Amino acid sequence: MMLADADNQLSALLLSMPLWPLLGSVLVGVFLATGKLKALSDKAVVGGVGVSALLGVITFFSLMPDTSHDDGHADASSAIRLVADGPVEEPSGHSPKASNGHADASRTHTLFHWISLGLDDQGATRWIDVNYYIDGLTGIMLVVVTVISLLVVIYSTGYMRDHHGHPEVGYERFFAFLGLFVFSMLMLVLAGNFVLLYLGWEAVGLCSYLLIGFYYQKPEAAAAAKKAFLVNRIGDLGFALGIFALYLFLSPVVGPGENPLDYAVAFKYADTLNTMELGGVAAPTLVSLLLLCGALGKSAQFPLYVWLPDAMEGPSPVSALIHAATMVTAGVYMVARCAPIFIQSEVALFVVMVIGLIGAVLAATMAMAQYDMKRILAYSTMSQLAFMFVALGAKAPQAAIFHLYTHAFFKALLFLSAGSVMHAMGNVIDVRLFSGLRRVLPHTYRLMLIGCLALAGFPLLAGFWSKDEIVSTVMHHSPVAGWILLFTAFLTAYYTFRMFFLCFNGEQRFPKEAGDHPHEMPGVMLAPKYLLAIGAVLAGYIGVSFHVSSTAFLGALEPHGMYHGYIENSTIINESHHSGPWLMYLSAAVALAGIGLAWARYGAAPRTEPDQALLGPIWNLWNAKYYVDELFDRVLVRPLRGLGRLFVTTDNNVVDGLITFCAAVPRGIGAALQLTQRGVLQGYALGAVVGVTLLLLFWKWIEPAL
Amino acid sequence: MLLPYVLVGAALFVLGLVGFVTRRNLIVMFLCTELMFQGIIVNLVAFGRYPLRGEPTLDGQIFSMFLLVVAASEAALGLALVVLLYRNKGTLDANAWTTLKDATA
Amino acid sequence: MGTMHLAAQFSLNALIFLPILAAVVIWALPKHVERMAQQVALWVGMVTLALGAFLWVLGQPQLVGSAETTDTPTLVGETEFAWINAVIHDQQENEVGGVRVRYHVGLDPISSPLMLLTALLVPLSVACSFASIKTRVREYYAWMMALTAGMFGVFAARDLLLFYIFFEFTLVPLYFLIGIWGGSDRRYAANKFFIYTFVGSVITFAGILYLAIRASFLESAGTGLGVIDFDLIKLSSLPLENGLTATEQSLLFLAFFAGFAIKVPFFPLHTWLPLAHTEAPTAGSVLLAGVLLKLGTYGFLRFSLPMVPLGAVQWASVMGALAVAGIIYGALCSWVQRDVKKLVAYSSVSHLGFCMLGMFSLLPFGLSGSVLYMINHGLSTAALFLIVGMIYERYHTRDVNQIGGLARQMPVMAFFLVFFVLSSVGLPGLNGFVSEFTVLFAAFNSTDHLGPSFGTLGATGILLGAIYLLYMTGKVLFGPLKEPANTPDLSAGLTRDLTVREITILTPLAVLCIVLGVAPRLVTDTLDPVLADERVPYSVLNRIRQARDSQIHLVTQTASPTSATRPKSEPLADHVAGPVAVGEVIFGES
Amino acid sequence: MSGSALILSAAVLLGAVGVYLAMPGSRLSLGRAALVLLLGAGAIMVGSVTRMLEANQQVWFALFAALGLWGAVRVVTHRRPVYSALYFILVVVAVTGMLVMMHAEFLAAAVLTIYAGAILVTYVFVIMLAQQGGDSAYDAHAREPLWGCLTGFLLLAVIANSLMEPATGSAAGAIELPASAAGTVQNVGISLLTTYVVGIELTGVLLLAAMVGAIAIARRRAGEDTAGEVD
Repeated sequence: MMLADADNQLSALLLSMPLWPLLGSVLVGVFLATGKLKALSDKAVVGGVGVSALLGVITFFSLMPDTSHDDGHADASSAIRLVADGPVEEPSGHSPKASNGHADASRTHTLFHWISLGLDDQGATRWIDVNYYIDGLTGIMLVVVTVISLLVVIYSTGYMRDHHGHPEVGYERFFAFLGLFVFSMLMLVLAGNFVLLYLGWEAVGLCSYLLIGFYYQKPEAAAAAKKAFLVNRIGDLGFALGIFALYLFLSPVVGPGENPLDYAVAFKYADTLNTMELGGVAAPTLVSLLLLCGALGKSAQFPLYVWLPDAMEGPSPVSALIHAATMVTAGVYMVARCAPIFIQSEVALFVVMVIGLIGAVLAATMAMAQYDMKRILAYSTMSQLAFMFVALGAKAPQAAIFHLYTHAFFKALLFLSAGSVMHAMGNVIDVRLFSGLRRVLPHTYRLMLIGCLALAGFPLLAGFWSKDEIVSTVMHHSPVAGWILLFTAFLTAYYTFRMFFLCFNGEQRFPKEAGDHPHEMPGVMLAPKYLLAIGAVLAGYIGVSFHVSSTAFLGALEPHGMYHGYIENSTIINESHHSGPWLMYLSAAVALAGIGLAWARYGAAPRTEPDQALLGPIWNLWNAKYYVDELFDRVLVRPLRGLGRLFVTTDNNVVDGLITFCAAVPRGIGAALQLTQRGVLQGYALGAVVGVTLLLLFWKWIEPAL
Repeated sequence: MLLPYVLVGAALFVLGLVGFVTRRNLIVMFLCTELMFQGIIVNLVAFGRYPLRGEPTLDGQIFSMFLLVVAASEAALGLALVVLLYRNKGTLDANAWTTLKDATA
Repeated sequence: MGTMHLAAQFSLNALIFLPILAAVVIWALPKHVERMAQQVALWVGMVTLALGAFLWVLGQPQLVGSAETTDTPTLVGETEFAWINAVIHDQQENEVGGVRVRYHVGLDPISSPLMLLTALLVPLSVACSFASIKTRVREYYAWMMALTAGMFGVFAARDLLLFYIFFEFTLVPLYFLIGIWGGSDRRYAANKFFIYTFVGSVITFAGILYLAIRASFLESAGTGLGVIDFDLIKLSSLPLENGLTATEQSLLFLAFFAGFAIKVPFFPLHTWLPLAHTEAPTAGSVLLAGVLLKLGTYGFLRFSLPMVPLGAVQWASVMGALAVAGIIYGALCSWVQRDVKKLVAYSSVSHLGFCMLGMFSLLPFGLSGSVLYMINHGLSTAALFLIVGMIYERYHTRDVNQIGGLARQMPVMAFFLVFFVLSSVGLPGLNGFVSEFTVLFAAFNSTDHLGPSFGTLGATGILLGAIYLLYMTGKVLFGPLKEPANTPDLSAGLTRDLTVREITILTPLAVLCIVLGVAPRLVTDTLDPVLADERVPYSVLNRIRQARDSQIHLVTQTASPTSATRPKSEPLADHVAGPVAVGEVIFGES
Repeated sequence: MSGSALILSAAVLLGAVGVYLAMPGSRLSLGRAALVLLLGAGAIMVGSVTRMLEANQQVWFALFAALGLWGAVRVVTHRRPVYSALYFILVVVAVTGMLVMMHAEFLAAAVLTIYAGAILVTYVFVIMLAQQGGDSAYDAHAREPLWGCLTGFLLLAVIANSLMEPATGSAAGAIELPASAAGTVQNVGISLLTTYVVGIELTGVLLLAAMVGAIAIARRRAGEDTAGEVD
């Protein structure tokens, strides 16, 4: 309520939020093109991202639910109405239905009409607009995106330099891409319709492509970038089809001037989907599953996760920002955003949950058998995202978003710390090649510990609260899934600390690339990490409220706080129930057990792999990532390319051959007629006589009277 | 009145044609074209004398005059060519000249 | 409006005749001032660009104010006089027979953006030839100018025969451009290009004649052959009931198809294109991809759809299937090419498939998306060809296995290549996305003709497009540096990275890509009303609607009443009852 | 098909067979049969049309027609070119006769003079020049006589049938010849020098060109003397 008297200018400023990082990028482009002021590149982008971070936080607070009322819903939406000057084209005469009050048209802020879809059946022009949809969910996402972006960008100004403090080759380019990414991510989050969401969706994919391939001279980096983009495109294909299908179903239903691709409209009419079907598949299921495809690609879920480990070829800040904290969570965000549609289809929700479960276990097991520090973190990201998907499938999107939010902080922290390790070790990241870094990198050690604890779900840290909410709701929804998640949480704690111990414990040794004196990082890189660490510790309390009445230690903290007020003011439909406080103790115990087991087996950073000895071929299978990459190659890439070759052969022979054959027919006739041309004059004369005779006969035939 | 003359003209023309097509001697072939001219002259004059519509005119005869000129020119040039051809190959056989035939066939 | 109209008329006719004049002048230049040919051509190109921009601005009602008072939309720069006027009059001075061909030009919102695109690409393609054309310089630019005139003429023509004349005329200069200044296999390519496209358009010509003659019969109401007239509007407003029969329309559609589909090129009639592109000089490729292929799609939109709407409706599904096949086929063929230029050429096959898919959705936004696609493909593919040409000038090879890692050597080029690849791939925010999205969207939603299966299969093109273009980008730009021996060849005044001239060529295209990506309404705002104008009986969508109605009429008359098609646009008064009805309506039949 | 057309067709068929048989080198060398057939064909044809003419013209027409056709057949079928040329004179004379019957007196004179006096003489000279060796093989054997006769006489049959249509038949009546249309020297001269004066001029040019051309072609170039005899 702090911005209750905000005027229109401020709202326009808020709407300009995504443009500032873009402006920064454009400025960098101008600097590069003119060759002047290159030194200002990083400052331009930091400034741009900083402004949007400020605006993001302001927006977040302006959306703060009024907790003094039980029914915060109406008040929050009125707060938003004060922030913006309202939608440009408010459809009149259509009040939202009571059952679907979640989609409030007044949350839509139209900037301009973008693409015309012609006239609808009622004669009104149907537009795909550039519009924002701002509700509680947007607010949460905004704060995650802008704050972490700002911290990572600041960190990068130190990270993207060599040991002497000189900028790396492509330093300016890096910041231009980062600015572009923040712009795209903000567009994704703010988008008020599916097409604009798709724009942000693709644009973040592009930035991911550009940044993974930042070191384009490395063939692995170029290949990883391509792979990331293409695997994402597979998902996007489904996503696009989901949008098409949604339009197909809702187009005849909506009122004049309403575009079914606007969130507000789509969610308003979402329940009408129940009555439709296409090719035997119920409409909500079809739409949901197609949209889910996009989420699977972007959020690296089974089976489209293969790009994420490879994406670690990019610079570490990129891994932290894009491939841990923000972009990869877009899928979760999208499914949560589309909850009004997903909730219509039990089948789709079940699929979401199953995919989440598969992904969680798969990723956790693979993470247990890796040595590349960043890849371990990547698999853990995938596993945590899978947790969120399970929550989504269990009709608890609020838990998924909560985990998304806390996860962003501690995973960014972990990646940045891994970047510090990598920096110090001369770009070596294999945990077998170094150990005992505890004394060499004391700050990093501390920060990493906080991050790992949060990830492992150590009680009272951020990850604990959100993970507990997921497990608790899922356990209520489906006990089997709940127990699987608990087991995965155990594995998470185990592999996280396996990595941690291998890295920081044991005897002190470095690879030769690290030089003689590996050293800690400058302040510009440490400060953002400490801020993230604060987040990793405290971020969870946004979703917790204290009840003094209870005497039990953990029972005093009820998983319902300010965060949930935000969620209630959004399109999210929450139909979940908690399982009770006993689970909170259980999950704390599981986390501790995982950490303890890791300590027992890896606490001394052994040079040989005890798990490999124990598990043998299974471990090797995990190490080889279940051979999924090879499977993709064999099943998808090679057949398609073979088909391409076949087509080219066909093209040159059959298709073109057919044409050449057609061309050869007259040529053949000519050759045959050539035989009659014997060069004897009288032969030609005879031909002429025959011709005249035939003409006369023809003439007599068509005009017998003459 | 028209029919008999026209019919005879046509018969002369066709006989010339048959001769042109069947005879192999270049000179006789030329002679046959002259025969066709004769048929045409008869026809032209007959159509002028017995028109299908309107009054008889002199036009047929005038055209025949021009035809004479053409025939004379043709005879002069044609025979000159025959002589030239004969000089080249020493024969008047029309079958000896088949250069119109496509070389590739 | 008076002086404005005069100025517009002057500009439009200047667009057609100035290049012809320039061609003659350039051809007649003395040998020792050969280099002036470049300058003259460039200046003429700039003038046409200015004129084209002027004409385009005049066509924007929000910029110059709408002057429409009548039911007939005004054409920008409309000029009309009888060119061949062999008309027979009777005693009462009534026209009773003969032939009339008009010189009738004018721009409407369908043609004016294409005109502007042409006007933009001409100076760019002239400028891109400076370094590569060293022999027979005067002839080269003379042919370029002749080609320019032909292209402008095609888009401006409002008379079917005049259109056909320009349509055919464009073949000749390009034939020589490929045949003289092309690559090693240029003769074969030029011949194939010429004969292939010519054969098709001869069939189209037969269709045109039949249509015109039939129209004159219809007009004289059974009293015999009237004046054979090729007027666009007249032929586009023939009655559908008691007019051309469905069979006639179907056959006429095929006749038009022969010429236009080969030009597009429509799978499986595309095989001349990769060859012609590979052999053509850069400027030829640019204009071929940028403008000449659009003659085919433009022909479909301008002639096939409104003139034989029943034929279009009957064949729409087949067209859609071919388009989808072309999308996938072209993309997969593109992927395995080693020659970058051939890769881009096959990508055109795929892209034009999208264009046709949108068109034969026969939905408003499908059609406007299709027009947008023409423009966007013109921009991005032309730019890709330009860049490939620039690489070729330096390295004398286009084999992706011989060059690699050029991003380090040529960062500016790398920027542009990635940019245009992204535009081509359909990255949202750039131009390609808007058209690709609307086109697929339309195909998916065109339940009358195409439907979700077409949309789905077509959408795989999104994926495949990314695959082959990123494959190419990765090979050429990324990885370790790989250059053939003795390269780069900088003898022609080139620098290692792009020269200022080359950057100047590419920049306007890049800017337009962004502008059209953000503001496609620059085109569609004027385009949509023209495509679907209710007041204009001959607008494309009105014709299609009429055709559909008459088809329904036929069905209900002849077949059992159960198969009668549902009412398309029944207003749904009640949202509660609505969904059930709509569900049945959409899916009840199939 | 009317009766007269049927008769004419029969005549044409007979003529065709006759000419075929009479061709030099014909495989069925039935000289007499050919003669009989040709006479029959000619008789039927001439006889069937002569009746249409006025009585005073019938005899003359029959005579000239028979002469002309007989001459023409011999021109086509004779093995020796010189005789062909001489028979051609017979044709010219017969044609001249018919022209006179149609009141084209001046033309008749011109034809006789030019053809018999000028052109034929040239022919005979050339024959003498080129064919001193008497009979030659190519004169003795016609080229594809069957096809030639078949197509040629098919054409004649078509023409004849067309001529028997009523439209032509309606002009069968006698037409009075106005004085201005008589082929007198005066009438022809006036017409040539007024209406057709441009044509006359062009004719002059044509003749000149033909003369130049003939000289240019026939001139024996130096060094070419033996070239022809080699082959």
